[in-house]
Amino acid sequence: MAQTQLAVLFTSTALIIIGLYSAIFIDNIIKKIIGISFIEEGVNLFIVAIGYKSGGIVPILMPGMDASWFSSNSAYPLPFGLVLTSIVIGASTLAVMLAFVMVLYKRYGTLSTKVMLADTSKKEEYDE
Amino acid sequence: MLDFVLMIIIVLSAILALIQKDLLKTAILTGFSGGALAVLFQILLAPDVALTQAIVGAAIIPIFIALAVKKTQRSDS
Amino acid sequence: MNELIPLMVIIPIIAALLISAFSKFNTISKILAFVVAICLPVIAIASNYGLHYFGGYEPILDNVTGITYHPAIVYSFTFLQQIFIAATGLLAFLVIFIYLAKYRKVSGPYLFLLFMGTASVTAMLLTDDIFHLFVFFEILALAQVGIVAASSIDYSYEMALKYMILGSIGSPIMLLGIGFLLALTGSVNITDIVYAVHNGLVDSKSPVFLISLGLIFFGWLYASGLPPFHTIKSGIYSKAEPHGAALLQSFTVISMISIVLIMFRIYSSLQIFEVLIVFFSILAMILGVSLALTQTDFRRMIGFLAVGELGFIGLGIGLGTQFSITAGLFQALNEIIITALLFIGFGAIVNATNEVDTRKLGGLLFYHPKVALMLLIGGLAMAGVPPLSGFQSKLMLVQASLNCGYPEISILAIMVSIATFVVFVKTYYSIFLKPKPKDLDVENKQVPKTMIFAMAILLIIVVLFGVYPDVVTNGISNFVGGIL
Amino acid sequence: MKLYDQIFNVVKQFKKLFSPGPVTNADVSGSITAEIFIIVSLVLSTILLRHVNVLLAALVALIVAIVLISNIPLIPKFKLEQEDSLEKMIFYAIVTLSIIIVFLYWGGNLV
Repeated sequence: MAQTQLAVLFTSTALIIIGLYSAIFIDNIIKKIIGISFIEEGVNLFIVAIGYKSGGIVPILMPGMDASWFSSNSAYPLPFGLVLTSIVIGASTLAVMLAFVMVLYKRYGTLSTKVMLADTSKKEEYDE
Repeated sequence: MLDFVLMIIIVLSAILALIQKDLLKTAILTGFSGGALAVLFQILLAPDVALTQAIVGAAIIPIFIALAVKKTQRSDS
Repeated sequence: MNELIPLMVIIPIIAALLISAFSKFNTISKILAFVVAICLPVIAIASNYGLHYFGGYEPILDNVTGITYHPAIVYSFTFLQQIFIAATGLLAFLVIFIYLAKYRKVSGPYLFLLFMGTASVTAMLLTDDIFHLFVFFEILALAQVGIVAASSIDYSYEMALKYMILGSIGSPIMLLGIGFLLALTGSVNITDIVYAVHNGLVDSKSPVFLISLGLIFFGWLYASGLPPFHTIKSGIYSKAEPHGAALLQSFTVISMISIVLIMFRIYSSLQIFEVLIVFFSILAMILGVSLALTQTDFRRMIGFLAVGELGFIGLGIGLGTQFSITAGLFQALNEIIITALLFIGFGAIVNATNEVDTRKLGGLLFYHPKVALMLLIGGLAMAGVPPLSGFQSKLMLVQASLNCGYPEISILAIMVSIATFVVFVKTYYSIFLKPKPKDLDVENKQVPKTMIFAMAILLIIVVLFGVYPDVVTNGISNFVGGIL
Repeated sequence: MKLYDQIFNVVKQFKKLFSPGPVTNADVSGSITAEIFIIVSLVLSTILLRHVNVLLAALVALIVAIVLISNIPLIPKFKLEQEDSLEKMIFYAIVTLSIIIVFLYWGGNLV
């Protein structure tokens, strides 16, 4: 395995671990959401690293290239196609979560997760 | 060599984004991380992914976060 | 007639887009929604079995190695897909019908979410491509969040945000597992992956393969709401509108079985896979039912019961024989219908009284006898009383676990059934039979006729499956024989 | 006699469980059912370990039974841990994830 690919795998692991850490330990809801979006970025980086080929070329078949030379030298393009979709999904999920946060901020006046997303089952169950 | 620098930038700016007290700085540092990731994708032979990531990660997501911060509060307390 | 197979996904998506575009014109969107909703179960029943290759890319045979590759997304449509798509389509039709009749001015975005959710579960059932499944799984998560947030119940936004945050941990982890599989086999087509695994092209003892199982399994736990996600799953059921919750639980059940069947095809050579599934299923049954016993909000209670019943499905699949998997899938089909019946029935009570606390309710038998009778039959079916459909599937499960040499599991399953019955009787007593509290004003509100109609149709199916289980089980058994 | 007092205390503890609002007979009996159900079913599921080793199963079943019965108002504790706050949900989700990964990496080939 090439050195670059190994380093990329370490980077993606670091991003995933940062995300999981922030999911538990960070209290501010916006930071928590950003932290969780790092998990998604780490996974995307990992999947791109699968397709990478050390010393290869970009998987675009230019006119004049030999097809068999191309197929043995280009990077594997399938993971790249998957990551495109995944990036867009991650961005839209983040946008929806931030929209929820904006609405809930008006109700609570704070960004603390402990206050905003606490246990609500007791509060509503028996209101005299 | 550039790729290792980029990886360090990605991880460092992700960590720095999460320890800022000012949420606007968090938004900017997230954009840093996303932009560096886009360049890294280009180095990893995925130009199409790099284009999408450059738009989404370096522009759209920081703007969303900045908008959310503007509508709520700026300091982390 | 194989052109009908992609239409099962495309028609609801186009309908969703059109309705949300023309939501200004109330009558047009109502008519469109109604017509498309009727089409959903009809297409599934009318279509022939077969495969559909997207873009016309047929499988390629590699002449050197003799391996067949699938270059494009493949949809496969068999009896199992037909029966589940028809059940979801019917449920979606009933839910949309209730919604259209309840509100004079319909909301385009809400109908959009209902149709998108139905389209995504249909695609998840049909697809033979693991990344395609993941994409529709994410769309489904967004649709579920929208359905929860659209309800007017208190704290629904909080619950929706919690579900999204947990989902944005769960689904990337699942994607990471898919990435591991892709790294091992170089393909996202499940048939190709299964071929590679079963023919020794992939080392099934390597840690990468095992960890891909762990990661996808975690995503499955999130999708199906088994522990540790049982609290959030029951929470979103209780925060959605009752008819929305009826559809939400069917989404959960179908995403559960579609992912677990894929995992079963890939990982069935690993012993530990079955151990994991049985462990989490037993945990779900114990936690779901015992937490349902302590609830005072009856929507929450049905939510926990629905999670507990999911354990039976997992148990059937975890035991791993043809008979037990058939039993598990049959239980899944019954659960979709019975839980929907309970959600709609209790939703009628919420409609009539605006009260969800069992301590403040009582004596409603006199006011709503039809609802009470149908709910009683539904609850008995869920607890597994003959001759209703829940009895048949639970009996099959108990027999299957005895055949496999695990009498403990059958005793546990029977105990959980009894506890389910206790939960149901306790709630039924406190809503319908207990003397009416003085401060409860039954505003002489009628239960909507559409709700009664929906419950009656579901009830007919419950009784039908109870008396003639062979109609379904033979076909499912053939399907299971094919994947073993 | 000590066990009897303990069971009597259980009913008192249930009052806290339904703290705002009255406690009805149905709720208390439901909670006691849940209490018994949870003990019996957990002990029963430990018997599944006999497929690994019979002695281990007997030992674990005995230990689980003693631990569960001596901590008897289990349901209030259980319900406190399973509440709706996001922190507890995320905490349990990530603990489960790490347990699954560790278990599969080091124990996946042993079973």
